[in-house]
Amino acid sequence: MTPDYTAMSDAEFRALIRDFVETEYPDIPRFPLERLHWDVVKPWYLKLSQRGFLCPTWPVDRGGMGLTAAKHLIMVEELERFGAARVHDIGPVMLGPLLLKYGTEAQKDHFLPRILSGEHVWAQGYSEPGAGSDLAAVRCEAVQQGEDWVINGQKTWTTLGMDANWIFILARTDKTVKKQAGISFLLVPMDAPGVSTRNILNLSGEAEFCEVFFDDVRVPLDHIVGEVNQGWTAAKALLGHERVFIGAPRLSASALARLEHLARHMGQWSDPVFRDRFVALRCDVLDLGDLFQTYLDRLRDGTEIGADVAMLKVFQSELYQRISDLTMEVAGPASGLRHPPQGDRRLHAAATYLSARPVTIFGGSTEILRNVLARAVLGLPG
Amino acid sequence: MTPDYTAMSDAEFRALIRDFVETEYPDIPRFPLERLHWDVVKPWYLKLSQRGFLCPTWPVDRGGMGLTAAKHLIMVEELERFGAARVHDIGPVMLGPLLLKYGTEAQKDHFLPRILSGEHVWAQGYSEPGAGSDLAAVRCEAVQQGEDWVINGQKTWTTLGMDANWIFILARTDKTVKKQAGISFLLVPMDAPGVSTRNILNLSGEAEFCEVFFDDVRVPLDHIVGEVNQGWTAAKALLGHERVFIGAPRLSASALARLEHLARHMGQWSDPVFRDRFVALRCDVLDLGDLFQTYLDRLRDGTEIGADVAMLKVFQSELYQRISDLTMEVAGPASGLRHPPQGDRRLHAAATYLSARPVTIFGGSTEILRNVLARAVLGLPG
Amino acid sequence: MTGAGMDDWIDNSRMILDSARAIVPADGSLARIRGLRGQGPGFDPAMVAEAGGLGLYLMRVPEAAGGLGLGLRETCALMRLLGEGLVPEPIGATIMAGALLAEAFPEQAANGDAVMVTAWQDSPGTLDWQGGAVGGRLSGRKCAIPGAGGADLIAVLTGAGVAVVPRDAPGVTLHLEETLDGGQMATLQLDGVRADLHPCPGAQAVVQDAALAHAAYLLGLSERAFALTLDYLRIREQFGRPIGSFQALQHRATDLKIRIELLRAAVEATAARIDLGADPTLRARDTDRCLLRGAETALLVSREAVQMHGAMGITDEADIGLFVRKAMTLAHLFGAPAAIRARLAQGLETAA
Amino acid sequence: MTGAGMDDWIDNSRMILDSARAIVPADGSLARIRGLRGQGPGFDPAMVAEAGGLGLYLMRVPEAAGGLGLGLRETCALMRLLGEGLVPEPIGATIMAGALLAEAFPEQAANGDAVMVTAWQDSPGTLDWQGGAVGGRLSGRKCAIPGAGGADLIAVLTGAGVAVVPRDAPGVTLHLEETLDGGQMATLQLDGVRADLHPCPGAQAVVQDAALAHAAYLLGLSERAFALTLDYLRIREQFGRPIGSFQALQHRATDLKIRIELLRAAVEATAARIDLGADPTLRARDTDRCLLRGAETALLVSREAVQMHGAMGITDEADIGLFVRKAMTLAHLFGAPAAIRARLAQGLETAA
Repeated sequence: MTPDYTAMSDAEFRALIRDFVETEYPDIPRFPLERLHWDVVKPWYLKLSQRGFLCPTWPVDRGGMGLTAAKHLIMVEELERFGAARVHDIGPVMLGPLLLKYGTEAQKDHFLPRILSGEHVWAQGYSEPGAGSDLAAVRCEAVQQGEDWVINGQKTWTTLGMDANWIFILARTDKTVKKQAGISFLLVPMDAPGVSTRNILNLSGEAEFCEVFFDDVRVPLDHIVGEVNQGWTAAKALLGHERVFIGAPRLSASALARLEHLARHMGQWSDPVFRDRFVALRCDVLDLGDLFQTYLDRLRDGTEIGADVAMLKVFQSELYQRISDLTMEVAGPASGLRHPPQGDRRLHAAATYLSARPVTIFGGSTEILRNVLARAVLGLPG
Repeated sequence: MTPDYTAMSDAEFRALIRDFVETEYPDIPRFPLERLHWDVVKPWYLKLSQRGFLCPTWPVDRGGMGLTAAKHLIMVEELERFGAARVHDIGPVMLGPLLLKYGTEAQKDHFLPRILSGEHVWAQGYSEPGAGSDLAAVRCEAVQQGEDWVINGQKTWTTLGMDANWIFILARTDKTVKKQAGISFLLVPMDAPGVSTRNILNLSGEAEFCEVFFDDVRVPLDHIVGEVNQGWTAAKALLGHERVFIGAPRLSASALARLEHLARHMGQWSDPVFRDRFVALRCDVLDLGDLFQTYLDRLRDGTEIGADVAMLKVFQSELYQRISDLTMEVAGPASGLRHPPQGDRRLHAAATYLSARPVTIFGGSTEILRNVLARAVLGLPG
Repeated sequence: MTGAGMDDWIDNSRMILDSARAIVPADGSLARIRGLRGQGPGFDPAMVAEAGGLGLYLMRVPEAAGGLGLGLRETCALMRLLGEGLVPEPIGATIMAGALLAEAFPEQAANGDAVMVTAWQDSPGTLDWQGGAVGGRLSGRKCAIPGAGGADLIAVLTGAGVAVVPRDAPGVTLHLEETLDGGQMATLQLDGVRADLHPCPGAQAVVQDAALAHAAYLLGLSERAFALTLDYLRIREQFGRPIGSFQALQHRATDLKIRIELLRAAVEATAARIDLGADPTLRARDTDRCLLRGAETALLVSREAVQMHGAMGITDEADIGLFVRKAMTLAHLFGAPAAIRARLAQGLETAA
Repeated sequence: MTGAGMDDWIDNSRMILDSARAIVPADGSLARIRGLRGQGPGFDPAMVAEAGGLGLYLMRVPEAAGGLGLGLRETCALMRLLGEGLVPEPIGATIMAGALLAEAFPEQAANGDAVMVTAWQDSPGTLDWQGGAVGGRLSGRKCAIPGAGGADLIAVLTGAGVAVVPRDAPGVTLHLEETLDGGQMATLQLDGVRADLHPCPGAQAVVQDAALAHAAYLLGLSERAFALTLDYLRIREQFGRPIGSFQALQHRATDLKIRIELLRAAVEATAARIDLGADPTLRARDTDRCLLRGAETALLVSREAVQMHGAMGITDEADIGLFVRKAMTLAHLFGAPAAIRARLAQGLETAA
């Protein structure tokens, strides 16, 4: 009974989403800068799911919305405009599309509904100590023993891993071939014997990440996605859209909106010195938007996305940091407060500033992306 | 009959210099940003010489002023305050002190008076194509033949070489030893047979530098300063004070003064956005002044100047460029004019901007100085 | 909205760029540009005629008025190419004149037999153009007119309409100043000049279009300066390695590339939005945004290019210097960055 | 000018720094600091007493009033060391109280038996201190008081003089907010509090001295954060090389070093000028200049340090995070950079 969103006009669809979020958003924080934990965000996840809005890009017959890229963007815009919290979206955004492309029918039938219902909360197990910037260097190992894969090793920087009950990992299944060629993509229940976690507190003192340890963990042979040793291909496929969207201007645009709110609150909105800086940042956000759009157009056209897409992420992440710097200045002495002033998260300069630290480190550090751009795009010698 | 400047109070001495420059400065440009050629600046050179003010650091018995570092600084300040043009000072500032330290009595007796009289105008021949950043790589060669050195090779980036009638050069006199150990310091009259020059126009289209070619040029054996193959030591000795003074804040301070003049002229002096930027630059200049002073103190105390002194030059040169950027902004469309607006050189934004290009390239490029600082001062691995 | 169809613009641009190769040599040679420096107005009237022969001045003249009725996208594509080639002829100014005058566009200007420039700017570094007409005559001052030194005709835009005056008409005085690119910039003094004022309801839009086209020229300039620098970084060696292999320079070059791409994306998207009918508020904001990015990028790229060229970069014989001086001459013509930001800041009130 | 002789300050500083090693461990351990986070006021009263036992609070009390009569150079040297160690105890605030109160400085505060802080700031991010007294009583608000949550006594500076009030005196209300460094920042509300107001002619100078001392603390913080980062750059490997061997990081590290050295030079030179009798205009300007450089440097160095630490840098377990959060807590206490520049811009009128 899913309505035909494709047939709707953009304006109708926008109104639909806006109305939904305004009426259905539960009593949980808006505009949170930190990631909310499962116990907090779950009601919103379930609302989205019940309304059929959890998985905008999945096909309709699998419980998705089957949205075009353009409509998907409208939906994202409306949710962000309202300040809706980001849910645990590794299942909807990463694993789901992966299973749809590489999974068996049995895997799709088993796992997709459990993502939709919230029964399975997924985490991503890619990074390891020593394999962060260089993912292909994974050492976590899976060995076939009888009907099982036996997994040993460690993952780290697993976002919200403490909330998840399932994790997908890249594991080395052949050490005799070159790095990328011996990696498989495995699905692991986190309550399996031998799985343990240790929280990593972030700069704000919050448990945002964890380490995940695998000590003789056994999963059935069919808990693999795609062929044995073909995990790298699957993992890379996931990164296609991701590489574009990680450079989307929305993080900066919302930081800029918070900055305006803060500046008005602090009586600086009409200060010409402030406005001069604000306008410069705003132009950066708008220009980034125009550049971002050229990549969206490429996605839409099916044009291949080259290494140059990293320009988006480099500029967006540094822009977000520059906005956060000015936010701290406008806050003045309140920039050191641990909690939102007057309970208004949009006034919380420190939260913006702290949230701006990881963006140039994760998802490809700015330094490494610049190396890549210099070599692959500018053709400078190595 | 030189007065005892050492006995004067700072204030008396300052008044003396101020009065001199105000009454004696000839009818030539003040505050020139380009280097003036000998035919223009010569009257001022001679005035300084006649008054005994040409060579502040030389001892009194050699026609200098015998100034302390403190008094010398006062003199520099007063001349810059007035906007007196820089004269051809390679003789007074570089060769003179070198001869005083390493020259024979005969050399001192012959050359020093001719510097004072303006009969000899000196140029410096250090850089070569391929030996700019790496001076010790000089290839210009001098071979002893009978009573002469026979010189072959090329120098480049010779400032105002077209005005000079003498040049001192670093020449390779032994190719069998390691780079620094086979270099000698030679004195060459530019009217010697086999010397030729080619002007290099700078970004403003002015002949500021030249290339100097040596084709079987012969000079007598006694036209060497110091021992054979010891030229590197002499050349480095010259760089002691130079390494400090090249980072002096005065270039930036005078650019800032011009910027204020321009901003007043353009009606932007009271614009809060402008003032915010101006104040930031002014603080940079003042802070640089405090850091510079710590090195002056070291010079005065005779404390050795380490590699860290390059911090001054890196910051000062980039600061000068940042001031020049703002100067262009304030000038607006007039930033593209070739000649000073209304004939007032202090309003000439383009001149400041163009003069700010070479400062991060010559005298050790910013990139190379940062390499040196990272290794020698921060102890980072190579 | 112009006559350009929604799908035609790519083909149109390609045709325009192909024909403009008669002006901007495909081999990238800058010998012609170098040779024109300091020669009177700093450009070649024969090349103005060449561009006229190609029909370039009719780009923005509506088809109904006998023009090509092309869009801003095509115009920006052309201006970008002219920027790459540092073309000194006042082609953009003549296209602007065509758009303002439409059916009153003099034949000899349209085909390039006469050199025509547009004078509109009331005061330096602004987009104001309303001044200059008093009681049916032209009186007052118009600023920052490149190419006027070699002009035969001047299209003067005022709040009372647009008029064509011969350069030597009574009451017309041009004050010429030499610019760093080897050309001239003029201030036009009008003292009761008789002229036919044609009403010009689209003048505001034409001025903004000219500003965007100016940003496109700065884009081309920046791109070419960057390309020359990349070439140099790949070839020039220091300490036995190409200097382009040094990471610090690589990272700075990356930064320049990003800024150029932002400018390119902003100019192209703004041109497309205007061709497709952007509202006046957005049109003004986005044009200023492109001007801002253009001014900053052209100066940033060209000065970093000099630095990366090292000592060679500060010599007149290196081509990179041509780009520095052109950037210095043009970057702030429609306002220095602070002035543009101040205009944009005024727009915040309403947007908020 | 204080009793410090022109030559004594180096020896004095050395003695002060030696004795302060009881507070800032020479091995650089931050375990104590880490442990105090989020524990009530975020500092240890026993350490306040320790500092009192060392006589630190008497540094700026004139010798005639029974103090040490030391100069700003010694004070800044101490504050720099405290910054290196991220010491959370309100030692600077108590030194300030001593300078304000001189012979009225309560014995138990001077020796550290009671914790005393100074409340002076009228509104956030300013150097204004004249408010707070109405008709011989204390009424009004004082802002941004670190350490007040653990204070026994509060020295309140007003335009009518300075008064000491017990924290639990009638009419005294402290509004405490948690800060990112694990401490608290207080706003003090005064409602007709009875107190003896001692005249304080040197108050303006003391406030400026406190600002300079604050910049010295930020200097120490920046220096230590940078040193930790250099250590990390030398040890941590990526792609088989220490990351400190990558040129792009080397150049950025160099930039941080230069900025730290500018701050150091500015603080030391300003302290010396003030000790030797700088005039009030210069005193105000140079103090603001140090505050500006201090605020910018502490935030810049600590955030670049995080970036250079990579993923480790954003974990709570890495010590560098302590520096980031302390910098965030303190950098803007006496004004964010824009506010400081606005103060300095006002000074331009007269200087021009």
